[in-house]
Amino acid sequence: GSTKDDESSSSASSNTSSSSNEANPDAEIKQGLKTVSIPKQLGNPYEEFEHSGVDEALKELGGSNSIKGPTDASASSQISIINAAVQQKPDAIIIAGNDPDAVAPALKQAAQRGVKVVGMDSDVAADARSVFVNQVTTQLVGENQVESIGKQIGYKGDIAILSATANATNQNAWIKVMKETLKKPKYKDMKLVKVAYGDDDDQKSFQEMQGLIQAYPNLKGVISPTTVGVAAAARYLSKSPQKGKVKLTGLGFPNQMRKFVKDGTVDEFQLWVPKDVGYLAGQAAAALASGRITGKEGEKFEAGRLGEYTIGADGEIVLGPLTTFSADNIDDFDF
Amino acid sequence: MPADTTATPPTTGAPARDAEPTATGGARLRAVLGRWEALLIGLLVLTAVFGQGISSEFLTGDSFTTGSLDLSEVALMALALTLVIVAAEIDLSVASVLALSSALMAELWNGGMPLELIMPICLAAGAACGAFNGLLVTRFGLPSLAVTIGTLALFRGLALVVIGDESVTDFPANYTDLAFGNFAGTFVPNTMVLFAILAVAFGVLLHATPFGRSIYAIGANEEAAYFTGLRVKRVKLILFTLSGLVAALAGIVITLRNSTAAANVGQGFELTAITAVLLGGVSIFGGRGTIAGVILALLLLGGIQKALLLSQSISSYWIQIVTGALLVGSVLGPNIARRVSEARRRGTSHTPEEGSTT
Amino acid sequence: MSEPIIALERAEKSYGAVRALRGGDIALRPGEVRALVGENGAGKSTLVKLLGGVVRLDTGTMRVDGEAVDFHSPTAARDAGIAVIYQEPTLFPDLSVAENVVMGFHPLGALRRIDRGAMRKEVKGLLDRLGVRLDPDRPVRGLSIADQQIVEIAKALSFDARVLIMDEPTAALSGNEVERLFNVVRALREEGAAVLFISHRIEEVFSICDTATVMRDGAVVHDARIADMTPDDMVRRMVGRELSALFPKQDAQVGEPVMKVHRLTREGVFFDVSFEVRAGEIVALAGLVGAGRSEVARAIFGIDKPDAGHVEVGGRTLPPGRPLAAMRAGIGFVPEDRRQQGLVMDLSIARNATMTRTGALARGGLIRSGAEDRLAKEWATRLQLKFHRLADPVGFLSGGNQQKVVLAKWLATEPKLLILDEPTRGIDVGTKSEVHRLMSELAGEGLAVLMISSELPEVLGMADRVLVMHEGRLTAEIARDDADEESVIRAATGQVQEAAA
Amino acid sequence: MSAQAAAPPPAAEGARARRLTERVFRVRELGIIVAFLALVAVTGILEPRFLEAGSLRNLALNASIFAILAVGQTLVLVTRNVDLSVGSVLGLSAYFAGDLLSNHQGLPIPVVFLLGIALGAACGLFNGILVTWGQVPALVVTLGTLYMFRGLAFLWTNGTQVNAETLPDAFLNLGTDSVLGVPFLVLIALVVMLAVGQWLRDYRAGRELYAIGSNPEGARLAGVRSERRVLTAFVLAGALAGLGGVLFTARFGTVDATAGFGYELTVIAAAVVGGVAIFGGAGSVYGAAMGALLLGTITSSLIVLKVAAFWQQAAIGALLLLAIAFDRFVALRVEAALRRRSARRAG
Ligand SMILES: Nc1ncnc2c1ncn2[C@@H]1O[C@H](COP(=O)(O)OP(=O)(O)OP(=O)(O)O)[C@@H](O)[C@H]1O
Ligand SMILES: Nc1ncnc2c1ncn2[C@@H]1O[C@H](COP(=O)(O)OP(=O)(O)OP(=O)(O)O)[C@@H](O)[C@H]1O
Ligand SMILES: [Mg+2]
Ligand SMILES: [Mg+2]
Repeated sequence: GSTKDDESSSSASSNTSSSSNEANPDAEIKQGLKTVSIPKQLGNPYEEFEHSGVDEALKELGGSNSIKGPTDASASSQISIINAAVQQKPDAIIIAGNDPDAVAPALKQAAQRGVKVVGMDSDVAADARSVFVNQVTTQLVGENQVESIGKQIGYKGDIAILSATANATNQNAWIKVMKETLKKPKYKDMKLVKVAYGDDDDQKSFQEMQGLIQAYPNLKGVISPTTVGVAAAARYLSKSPQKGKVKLTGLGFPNQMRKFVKDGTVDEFQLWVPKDVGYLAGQAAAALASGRITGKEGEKFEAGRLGEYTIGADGEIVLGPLTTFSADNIDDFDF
Repeated sequence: MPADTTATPPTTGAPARDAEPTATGGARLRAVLGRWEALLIGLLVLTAVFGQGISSEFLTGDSFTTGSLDLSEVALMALALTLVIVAAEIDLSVASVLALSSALMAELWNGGMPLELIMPICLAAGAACGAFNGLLVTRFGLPSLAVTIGTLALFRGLALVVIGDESVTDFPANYTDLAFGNFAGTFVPNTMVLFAILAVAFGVLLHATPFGRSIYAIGANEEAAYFTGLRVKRVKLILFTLSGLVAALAGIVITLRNSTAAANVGQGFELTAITAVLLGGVSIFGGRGTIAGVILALLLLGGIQKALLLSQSISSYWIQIVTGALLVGSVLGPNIARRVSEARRRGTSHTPEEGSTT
Repeated sequence: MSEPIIALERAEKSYGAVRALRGGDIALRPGEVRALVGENGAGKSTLVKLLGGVVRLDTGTMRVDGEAVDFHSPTAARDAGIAVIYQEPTLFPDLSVAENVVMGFHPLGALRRIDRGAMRKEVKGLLDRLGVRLDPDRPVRGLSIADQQIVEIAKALSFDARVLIMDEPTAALSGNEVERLFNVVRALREEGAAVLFISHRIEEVFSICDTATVMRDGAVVHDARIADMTPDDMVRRMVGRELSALFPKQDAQVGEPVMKVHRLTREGVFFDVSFEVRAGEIVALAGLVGAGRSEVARAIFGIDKPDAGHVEVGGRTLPPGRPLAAMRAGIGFVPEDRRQQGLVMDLSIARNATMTRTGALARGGLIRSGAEDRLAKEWATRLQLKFHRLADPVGFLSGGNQQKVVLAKWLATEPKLLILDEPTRGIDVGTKSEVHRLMSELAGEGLAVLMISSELPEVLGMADRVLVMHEGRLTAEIARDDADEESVIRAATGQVQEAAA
Repeated sequence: MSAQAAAPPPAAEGARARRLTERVFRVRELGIIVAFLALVAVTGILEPRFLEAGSLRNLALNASIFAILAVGQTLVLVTRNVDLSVGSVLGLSAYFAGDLLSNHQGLPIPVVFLLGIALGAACGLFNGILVTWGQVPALVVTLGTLYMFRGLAFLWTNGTQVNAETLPDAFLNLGTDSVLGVPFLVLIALVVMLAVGQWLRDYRAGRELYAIGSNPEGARLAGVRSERRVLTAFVLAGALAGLGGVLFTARFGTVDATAGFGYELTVIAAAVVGGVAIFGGAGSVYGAAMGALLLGTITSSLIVLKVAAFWQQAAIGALLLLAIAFDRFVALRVEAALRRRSARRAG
């Protein structure tokens, strides 16, 4: 109701402040750009991969990036980080939000002080950032994952989802798509019996997987769209009689899953290349800061080794489709 | 003063000259703690210097705004917690009450209830949680440490039950801006104004009312307090209820400040709040400590946090290490001082009793 | 005369401001049972704690077999063959009787494991020797005080000590248990051990001891063979002056009953206690320690809930278990244990003295510390309190002055009835007489006083009426004129069964 | 010390009280076992697969690390102290073990265990010294080190993670394999529990821990070297947390700085549910271990019973409250009974 109106109006103001001058595609990339990239939580390796990509991009462009993150994956501690970062007057902030709305006010303040804001991996409120680098569209993740498990179980039987925390933005969006996808005639014989939450905690995910197997005797497949969850699930399966009988797919690291692919617990799983997400975000941040782009739909920019990208609706930049890892290709990856 | 000299008829009410200023261990410790606030101020100055050295941005209104905003909820909860700990009890469940109040707020908001009605309900719920702790402690005589470890899990669990996997975000902007914004164009956040008001209220309550007097008496020697006709149980019940009430208030604040509600909000705040209270010179054994000390401790924590966040080189991991070290040091310091003075004049006992919990 | 096993010379010990011991000279010789007597607070227990290595000498020397030693831990004393029964219970409520006895010295079996069989046997033996049939495997929690005392004794006998020190071991024991303990003591004497025996019961001292050391105000004032002493001059030496001089009770005219106690009962503690106290009257509640006097007082004041009976003040019945109600009805209660129940040691003198009046001091709900100090100052002057600063922790004060603060705290409430439990325990003689003067003065002003005291002279000196309790029951009510040591002791030891008035 | 009237006929009184207290004790130990069996039974009836060997094995497996930590916690609680830093210590040693194994391939596994345990013991020593020599309340010390050790873990890992990939299989198998159907982890937990249990029950040092917790001053008068004993308790608790850390790595393969985050409260909860008095002097490691098993089982069975995930935490909190309330209730009953008894005697 009234809230939404307020926000859009205020966003209009912040947008104009950021996109006041027209984009100039051939503007030089400024030298010595300073950026701060803010992961959801320090010490989370996936995040580390991503943000090392940001570092790479800025080094390449003769700038520098510093990673500042909270020690717990909470919105409030991320806000402190943002505030502190802004005080250091960087050219741009690259953030993977813990909560789309909680961090928005702080980010808007940053924008008002001329700091460009790039969202990546998990989005923040659209009016609180100029562009959002999405590893892959929510739509694609949902569809690819359902297809992947469907393929493995012959599009027939009960399936379950082992997610992260109950209020993880990404996972919930993906699960929504999965549920819609399952409505398609192609998947009519597949039944989603349960969504379990492993809280991205190894032990908890392990227990949840074990619980699923026991609670649903004719479970055929499990989707775990979180790196922690899928690894824990695979570890449980690998030692359980259901090994090979219950199929498992999800989003996981080749390094964590290789073992289970080789021992036949897992046929295939999927993911994007995290480092590239960060790299692309870094490139986008530099382009923004140098005025090459302003975040309007249709603007194009050169993203180093990844080639040219075009900004889509709501300033979204999509890295690409999911990569599927299986026994055939897994050894080509190391992350 | 030596007992035997009192045999000579004493000059009525005349202060005796030979009163020895270091009597019981408690007294000596007290003497040290008397200077505690001064010590904290010293530390604050050090932090300021160190912080400015780290970044010219440190001593700015900006830093205060954002820095204090970050601590808003912890600061609020620390106030009520101070009273609880002075009364020689403890409440580990505050952060869970905060989460429950936040979850309740979101759920009722979704149910279409007006915020003006929701907030009192949340506060009432918080008070009820506190009273629940209080009743278990006073009527059933259970140790508050154990009780509140239990309710820490229980209340957060209930928060999960209430809000589940939803996360509500469409709170009215006029309220969220209030929680996020500054006071009348100053660099002082509104939440800090709220804190200041409560700080004064609790300060008066603890330091200038009969109720406050009984809190100290109960904390320092419950039995003597009981023998003096103080309503030991009732006072404790009230304190736990207050603690719950303030925690619920903090829950409302954080919900509006983040304009979002989720069951996992404020996890671990209880430890930060307790740290602030103990660092403020409040004895974990009760009977000692001031609101002023706790406020200084909060400033200190906030300052250090801000300084480390602003630094380019120092990793923010150090925040935890420094916090922990400060906490231990704040008690260790006085003890070592006491030991030294004890070593000089032979103490009454050489093997110290073990530091016991709570 | 044989070489002392252990001896103290010019021992001094202070607890902060309190000089508990300022001239401790004592020697314990093999085959000797020595009495250590003195008023409450004379320094007996302090001396015991020195010998036990619990506290350390400030100055003076301690010798074992002539060698100067310094016990820096209880273990050191124990290794020197010194066994101590302390006045305060030192048992572990959660552990079994057997474990309490052998703690730290468990008999060990293979692999240095505790040999439970041997432990049980050993303890059983000890308990049999004491003639009690306590189950060694039962936890100490829930044992009666008497049984706990037995366990303490067994603990002390658990290793063959050359010196046995007993600080008021008989305080809670009944006649036959005392007799058995004495037999054990005699046996030890035959074996050539030295025994130090502390008791407030003169008759016990005379029945078991060979020699006696008398203490007063922290110093040893007399040391002689029992044979050369009479109970009277022992008491005189303890008190240091003629009794009459000590107790300046002036007669006040007795008024209306202020408080009536009706058939008050707390199961297992006291039974069917009824009496009344009148305005201007000092009623003493006498009896042996553990007779249940303090418990009656606690119940009257509402600290404990009685199981039956009730208390009337000014015609209105008090709600049970509500100290506040008792206070409002005009009762003041100076409890037995000053440190634990009477005062909050870490709080200032002013705070303690005004603790009962905070409500009245508040203006518009707020207390100005000025008002507090004024009230405290007023009472400090009235009671001639000796202090340094009103802001000092009350723990700085000497025992006697601490007691005055407790009195001030209650007198400030202008009570109709004042209950004094052991009002002069741990107080030096000078202050003691002050307290007594104060009591009779207040009685003169029409205050009703109920005084509990374990000191016969005090009882006889101060009371208009003496109520005597024995094992939780009122056994006698004796008017001032008929009250003498003999009549009171007889009632207190249950040798008479007069029905209580 | 003034209280009871005269001495009772001890024999009778003693015997009766003994029977009573024995019954109480049995109730206490039974209580938790019954609760556990009931839970398993109910769940089993509603979902038979819950009772399959594999499933039960996993129950034990899930509980074993917590059981080890709970045993350590018991040592400290019994002395009237507490150790809030176990979770952080576990985190440190878990990463330490993982780091060692991935960077020094071929390092013999026992050595890794020893080093992990040593690291934990060092942390425990630090806690213990602050508590005994520093005379800082254990709650304060370990709250502080809870932060410090965790901070160190973050500094050290600096965002990196140890993956199962880089760990030798021999090591990982410890976390999952079984002998005669009993997982290694469970065996280790059992060994630890029995060893510590025996030590607490049959050795002087162990008994003195109870004495200290039951009456610190009394312990001093009885010549117990309290400082040394309490120090030992903390060191052992730390060492067990260290062991727990190594096992954590073996079990989960992936370790980062957040390993064991928030374990401390669960561990204390387990001990208290298991009947360890939070103010010292009473409780057994067997009870504590059972407590850990019960808490773990609740989580699992709630999942199996398809109870909304959101109820789990609330259920655990409620159970904890029930447990302490039950203990208190029993204690009061005993007290009252004893008083009535002496009443009948004297009256
Ligand atoms: N721990 C202590 N701190 C301060 N003062 C103390 C302490 N213990 C005893 N005192 C004081 O030292 C003096 C002697 O005490 P002590 O216990 O030796 O007397 P006592 O002769 O044993 O008395 P009683 O017959 O009541 O046992 C008293 O004034 C007492 O108040
Ligand atoms: N703080 C205390 N210290 C000592 N004894 C106490 C204390 N609190 C209660 N008691 C004792 O326990 C008994 C039973 O407790 P109970 O809850 O009935 O007291 P209460 O009268 O309800 O207390 P209050 O009036 O303060 O609520 C009380 O009657 C009293 O004797
Ligand atoms: Mg004594
Ligand atoms: Mg008494």
